[in-house]
Amino acid sequence: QEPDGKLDGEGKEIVVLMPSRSNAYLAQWIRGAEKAAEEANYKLTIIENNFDQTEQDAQAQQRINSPNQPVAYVWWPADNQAGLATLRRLSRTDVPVFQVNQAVRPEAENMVVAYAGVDDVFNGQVGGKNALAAREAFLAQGGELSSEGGNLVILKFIPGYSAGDDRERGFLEATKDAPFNVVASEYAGFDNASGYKAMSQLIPSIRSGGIDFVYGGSDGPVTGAVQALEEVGLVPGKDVLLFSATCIADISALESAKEFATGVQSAGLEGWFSINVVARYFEYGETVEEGTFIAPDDADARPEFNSAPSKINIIPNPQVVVGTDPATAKDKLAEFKLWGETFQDHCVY
Amino acid sequence: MLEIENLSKAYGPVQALSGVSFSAERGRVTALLGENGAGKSTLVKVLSGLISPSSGEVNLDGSPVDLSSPERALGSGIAVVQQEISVLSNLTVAENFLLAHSSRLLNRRRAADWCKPYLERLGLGRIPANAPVSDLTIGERQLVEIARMLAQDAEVLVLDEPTAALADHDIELVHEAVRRLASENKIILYITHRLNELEEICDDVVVLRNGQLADRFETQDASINRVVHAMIGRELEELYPPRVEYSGQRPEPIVRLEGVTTDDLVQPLSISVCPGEVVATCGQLGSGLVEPLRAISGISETRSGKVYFGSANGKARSVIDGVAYCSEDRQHDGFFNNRPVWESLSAPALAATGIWGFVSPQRMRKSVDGIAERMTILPAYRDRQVSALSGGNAQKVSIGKWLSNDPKVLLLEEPTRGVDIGARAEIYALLRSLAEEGMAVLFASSDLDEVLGFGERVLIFHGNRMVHEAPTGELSRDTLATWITHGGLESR
Amino acid sequence: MNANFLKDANFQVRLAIGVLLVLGLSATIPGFVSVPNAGSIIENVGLIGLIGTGIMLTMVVGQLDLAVASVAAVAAIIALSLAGVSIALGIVIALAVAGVYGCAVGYIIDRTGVNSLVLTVCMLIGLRGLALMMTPDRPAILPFEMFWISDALVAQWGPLTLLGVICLVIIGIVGLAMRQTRLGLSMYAVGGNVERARGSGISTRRVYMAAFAGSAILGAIAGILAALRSGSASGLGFESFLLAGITVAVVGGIPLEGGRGTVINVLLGALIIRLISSAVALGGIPGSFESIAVGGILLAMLLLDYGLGRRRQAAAAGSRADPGSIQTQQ
Amino acid sequence: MADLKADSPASYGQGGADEKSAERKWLRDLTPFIPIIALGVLAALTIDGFGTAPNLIAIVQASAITGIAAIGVAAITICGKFVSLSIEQQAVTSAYVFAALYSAGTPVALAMLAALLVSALLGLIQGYLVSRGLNPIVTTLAFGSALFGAVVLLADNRTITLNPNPIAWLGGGTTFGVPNQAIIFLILVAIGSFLLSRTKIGRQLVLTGANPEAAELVGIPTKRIVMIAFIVAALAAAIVGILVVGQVSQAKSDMFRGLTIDVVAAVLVGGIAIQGGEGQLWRAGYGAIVLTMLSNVMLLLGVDAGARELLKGLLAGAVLIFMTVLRNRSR
Ligand SMILES: Nc1ncnc2c1ncn2[C@@H]1O[C@H](COP(=O)(O)OP(=O)(O)OP(=O)(O)O)[C@@H](O)[C@H]1O
Ligand SMILES: Nc1ncnc2c1ncn2[C@@H]1O[C@H](COP(=O)(O)OP(=O)(O)OP(=O)(O)O)[C@@H](O)[C@H]1O
Ligand SMILES: [Mg+2]
Ligand SMILES: [Mg+2]
Repeated sequence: QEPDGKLDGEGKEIVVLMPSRSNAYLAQWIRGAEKAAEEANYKLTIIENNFDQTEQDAQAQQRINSPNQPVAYVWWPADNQAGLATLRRLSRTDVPVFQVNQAVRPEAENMVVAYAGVDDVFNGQVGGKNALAAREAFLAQGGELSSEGGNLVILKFIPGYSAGDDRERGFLEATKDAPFNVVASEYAGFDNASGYKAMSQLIPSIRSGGIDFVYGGSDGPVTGAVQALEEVGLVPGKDVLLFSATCIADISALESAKEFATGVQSAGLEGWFSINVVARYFEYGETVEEGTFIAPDDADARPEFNSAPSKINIIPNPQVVVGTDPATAKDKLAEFKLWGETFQDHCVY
Repeated sequence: MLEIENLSKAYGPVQALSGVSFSAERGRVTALLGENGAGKSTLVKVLSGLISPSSGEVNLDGSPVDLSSPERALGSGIAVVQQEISVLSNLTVAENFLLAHSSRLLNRRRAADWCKPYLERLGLGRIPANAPVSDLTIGERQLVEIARMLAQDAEVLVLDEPTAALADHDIELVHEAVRRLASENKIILYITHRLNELEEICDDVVVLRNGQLADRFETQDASINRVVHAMIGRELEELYPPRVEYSGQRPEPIVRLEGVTTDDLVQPLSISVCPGEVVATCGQLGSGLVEPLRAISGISETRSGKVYFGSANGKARSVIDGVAYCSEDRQHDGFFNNRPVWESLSAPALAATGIWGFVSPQRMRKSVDGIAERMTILPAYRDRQVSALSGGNAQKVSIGKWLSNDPKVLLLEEPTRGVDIGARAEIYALLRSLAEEGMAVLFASSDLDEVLGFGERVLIFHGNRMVHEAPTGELSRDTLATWITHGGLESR
Repeated sequence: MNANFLKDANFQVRLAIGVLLVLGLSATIPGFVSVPNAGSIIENVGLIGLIGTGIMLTMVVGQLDLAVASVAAVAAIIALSLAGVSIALGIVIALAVAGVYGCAVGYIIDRTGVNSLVLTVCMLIGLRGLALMMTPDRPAILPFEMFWISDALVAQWGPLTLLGVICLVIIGIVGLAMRQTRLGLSMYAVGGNVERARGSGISTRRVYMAAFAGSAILGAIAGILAALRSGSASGLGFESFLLAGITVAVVGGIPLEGGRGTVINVLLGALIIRLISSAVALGGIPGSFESIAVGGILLAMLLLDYGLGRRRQAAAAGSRADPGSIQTQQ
Repeated sequence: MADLKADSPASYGQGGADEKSAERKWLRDLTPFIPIIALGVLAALTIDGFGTAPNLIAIVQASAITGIAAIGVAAITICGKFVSLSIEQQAVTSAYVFAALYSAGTPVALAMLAALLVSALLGLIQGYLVSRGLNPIVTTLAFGSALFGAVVLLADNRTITLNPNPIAWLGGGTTFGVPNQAIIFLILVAIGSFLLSRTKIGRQLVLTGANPEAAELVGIPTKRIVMIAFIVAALAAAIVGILVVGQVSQAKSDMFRGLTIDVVAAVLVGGIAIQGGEGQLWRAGYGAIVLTMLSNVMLLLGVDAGARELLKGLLAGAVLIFMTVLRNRSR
């Protein structure tokens, strides 16, 4: 029927193959996705694996073989690289495949109809912008850089996790004109505990050289780092400025201005957006436009998406700078809005 | 001819064998004697390739034999029955035979016919080859093991206390088999603590003491005294301590069973034991002789009937009711092998005081010195691990531990199984003195001499029921033997 | 070792459970009864069956190998990193490495008497590290032009895939070896009681080395096959193998005391577990339900065996009561 | 005759025996310290900033969580039931219970108590099963799997964030510059060691591990003791859960990834005899410190993550084998 902008999947099934929702981010993603599916009247089936590619392969195999096929597969590989062969098999079925959250690898470009979700290099660049802002603020409040460009500690996620490396890459790109002096780049996991552990063990060896900035892949490790710094008497927001690429669940450091800035990568929003892309694909004659589409970061209301999706669809990851003054931090956060929802709505789950 | 040339073996500090040399003739049964820890089993383990000697070598018919591994030993014609039962209880009888078979591939179909004759030779004809060993009694298991050794048709056959766990009629079967082998001109080493077996089957006697060759002679020149002297290096005035004659009648019974039955006791049993009394239960393995003890100690559920302690009644909780129980398998549950001796000795006292509250290790350590003295356990060994002790001393620990919370009733299964004659005398003396202090001693034994020599009263069991009760004074060895084998005097 | 397993109560119960699951799922889940679905179930039964069989080997000798998952990862990475040169060569080398490693573990356990459980935990940690070292930033990948291999593996002939067939054949061979060779029997003997096995003239060293080499190699094969199927192997991969393998063995009814258990048990266990997972995959049931189900069934099986074990003991006690038991038993 | 008999066992050179075994014992007791001494020396020489007080404190601090859980598990190990593989899930559970109750308005003390009770109950259940003869490894593995599923389900996979965080001081604060976590850790080690060696229950725990059958026969309530050991482990896990919530002011389902393995490694490296029946609880905590120190050193040396894991595994294995060999020798 003619595209009327009103999405209706007539209750057809979309199958999502993704890692386990035992991780809070994924759980929130699913809530968003279910919202979108409901709006567009699709039946969403979620097949979780325990962050294990072998398991996911088996599940995909099983689903491919079952007689009643969905209208679309949504592919969130447990391991982007290791998932290739299975992705290839999915693409061989005549069901369209959409990849989400993990950027499509070059080999796989013609295996997926479209990609929707975050762009970790882009996130990294946001982190980079935060970094530059932080350096200005640092100098503005009369801080002394310990070295040309300032001493920086980078906290990555875990070994072998591509998003972490992408964020580092994006960060370095964004700061290559005015580079920082990276004194340590260490794996610090996804949450406060691991971030704390990594930082508190790094400090003794690098402290003498001076620590000006800490960049974390997300707020999780950064919040841990804040605590580690405080324990050795360094004052976050004054002696050291910390910032991250994306928010996740814990915003205490931001509210107290101990973390200088972050970016709003909203799990729920990503989930909603990803399924919305699928729905629009069917609504607008099963076509995708070439090129990359970065969703606008309108503050007050969710933008109208009434056109066919693009080959690559990126969610917004707006910068949030709370600065270094605890007094004003909360208000700065309160002002923030993205698609009509507050910082809290996006970042706390 | 098997020649053993100055064989030595040290376990760390322990010199288990030092320079032992002797030879065993073909067609003769050579008895290997010695008290616990003399080194017999060590010698056997060397012969079976389980452990490698520190020095020395072994020749068979002039040529040296390779004992570097159990298989090699077997390959060079030495078959062994270890002291500990070593048939696998998770396999079937036939599979146990196959283990010893030389071929890499198994022929399960033929296995049954193959092992049948050997089983029959030991009176196990009724046991199907595919029966799981776990269904066999301990005695049957021992016989199966000997049968398996026969199947290996080796030149040298070594049996380490093969009859320790057997009842008389099984022992007879073993003796027949051994004689047969001798007549087939094999070389046989036969280890035992039952001295009466000497004249029954043995031709030569070799005696070890503290890992050295103490004496060597032919059976016909052997007198009990000579043997004992060779074993323990001194005369043994008497094995069993003298009885005390009782004036007047006994005090109140301390334990009474009334119409008690258990899984393994099919007929209601009513007995009582008085303080100061030494009572034996006698019978063949699995005849239910241990059941009264287990019922009193509460190890076996009583299906019906009641157990009375003094005047009170109810199921025994050993500590509270002053009941001490030593099972027949001391290695398994008699003491704490990898802990210092003193901890085993103090364990019951510790347990008796419940689990809440504080204790001082030093004080516990001190508290057991008295017991250790009484059990003649050397100070040097009280802080060693129990595993460093030899059979006799280990048995002393497993009995002695109970003295720490002076019990009123002492229940012992096979108190001297595998314990050498010297240590036995000590244990008897100790038990006697305990009885004189008013402790009631009830022990289960399938060793007739022990029953008659040490017990004052005997309860005879057969086919899981008590068939007779009498003062030992009124029984001859033969009548007792008839009772336990036939469950009656008129032989059927 | 119970030759005639069909008489075995544990086995009957499990068979019943398996059958009930099949019926229940076919009734409730649309598209469950279909040749392709049967195909992928068989394929995955084979895959975790391989791991289960490896773990079974170590359980039979009375030990437990917890390092299979890490071994699988390392082996898979070796094989695929060498794929550029020659995949066959890669596989051979990977298996050789696994074999040597397994022998070493078996040797150490026999020589020092160290507890296998904890030794293999150390190996689990160490080898996982090694796997990460070998794939510093990106996983080892099968060259794109070799993807035909992974397609061939999962191509369906009726209810069978090449992958499934390979696994089942290997499992079958192991099963035969366990039953028909003296080494196999010796494994059961050692598992029954090491001291007695020694006393019966068995070389425990050979047995332990065989068991651990076996589990390492089977784990490696599973890893390599899985890696070929997905075209790459990452340092973090295959972690689910361990839990899967143990679950399969225990659910299949292999007692942890050792001395018992056959590949039949493993396959049965694998089937039960796979049925559950495939229900999850087809029905889109939240993963948390799966972990509850698997944990629950594992506990249920433990309790079942415990109950049956006590029944057997009672029976044994009874049989002790009447000396004639032996004749009456048959 | 008694004396004659008495010196017959002595006749195999006991004097020498005593010296030898004494010196061996000494060596055995020293064994577990070798790695930490070696490490310390190596690090102090090669790395600046290693020897500094802050770094050493940071190490104790970083090992506190693993260490506390490890001394709990050690109770299980010593009573002869190997280890619990459900520590991770137990910690998560109590973290959630505490966080959920508190944010639902329950007073802090009450929420803590509840978390401890729930954990103790879970421990009791596992302990009951194991004391009845179920295999501890598989039982706890299965239980953990089921427990985790249940918790994730109940928590609706949400992160519970506490602000304000009432026990930040507990999880994060310091006293005289020493992190409270570290202090709690050291206190627990001390208490644990004392209980084990100087209370009836402690001694009986050891004996139960040394030989359950014998223990049962002499009247030690082995089943109850096993259950208590599991409860202790569960409580330790609960403490860990609460402390970490205090530290990071949130409860997440994946907050303890990998804790179980670290704990087991700690118990091993500490040199606790895995077959049970050998005392000394502090070894577990000590093992945790060694491992942290190891990774700390390698981190400061810039060794990459993989190599760190590899070395961790090898070290644990080496200590394990060394201990076993010495133990066999000294017998
Ligand atoms: N594995 C071992 N480690 C240390 N010492 C041992 C070991 N096995 C035996 N011994 C010691 O070696 C000596 C000889 O032991 P062996 O078993 O040969 O004595 P035996 O003559 O067989 O005694 P029994 O009549 O009790 O069987 C004993 O002192 C024993 O304590
Ligand atoms: N004291 C005993 N007297 C007679 N028979 C016994 C005795 N102990 C065990 N048995 C026999 O052994 C059978 C199984 O007992 P047990 O539990 O010891 O088996 P198992 O553990 O497989 O064998 P093992 O203990 O030798 O490994 C019993 O049914 C009984 O027939
Ligand atoms: Mg002996
Ligand atoms: Mg047994």
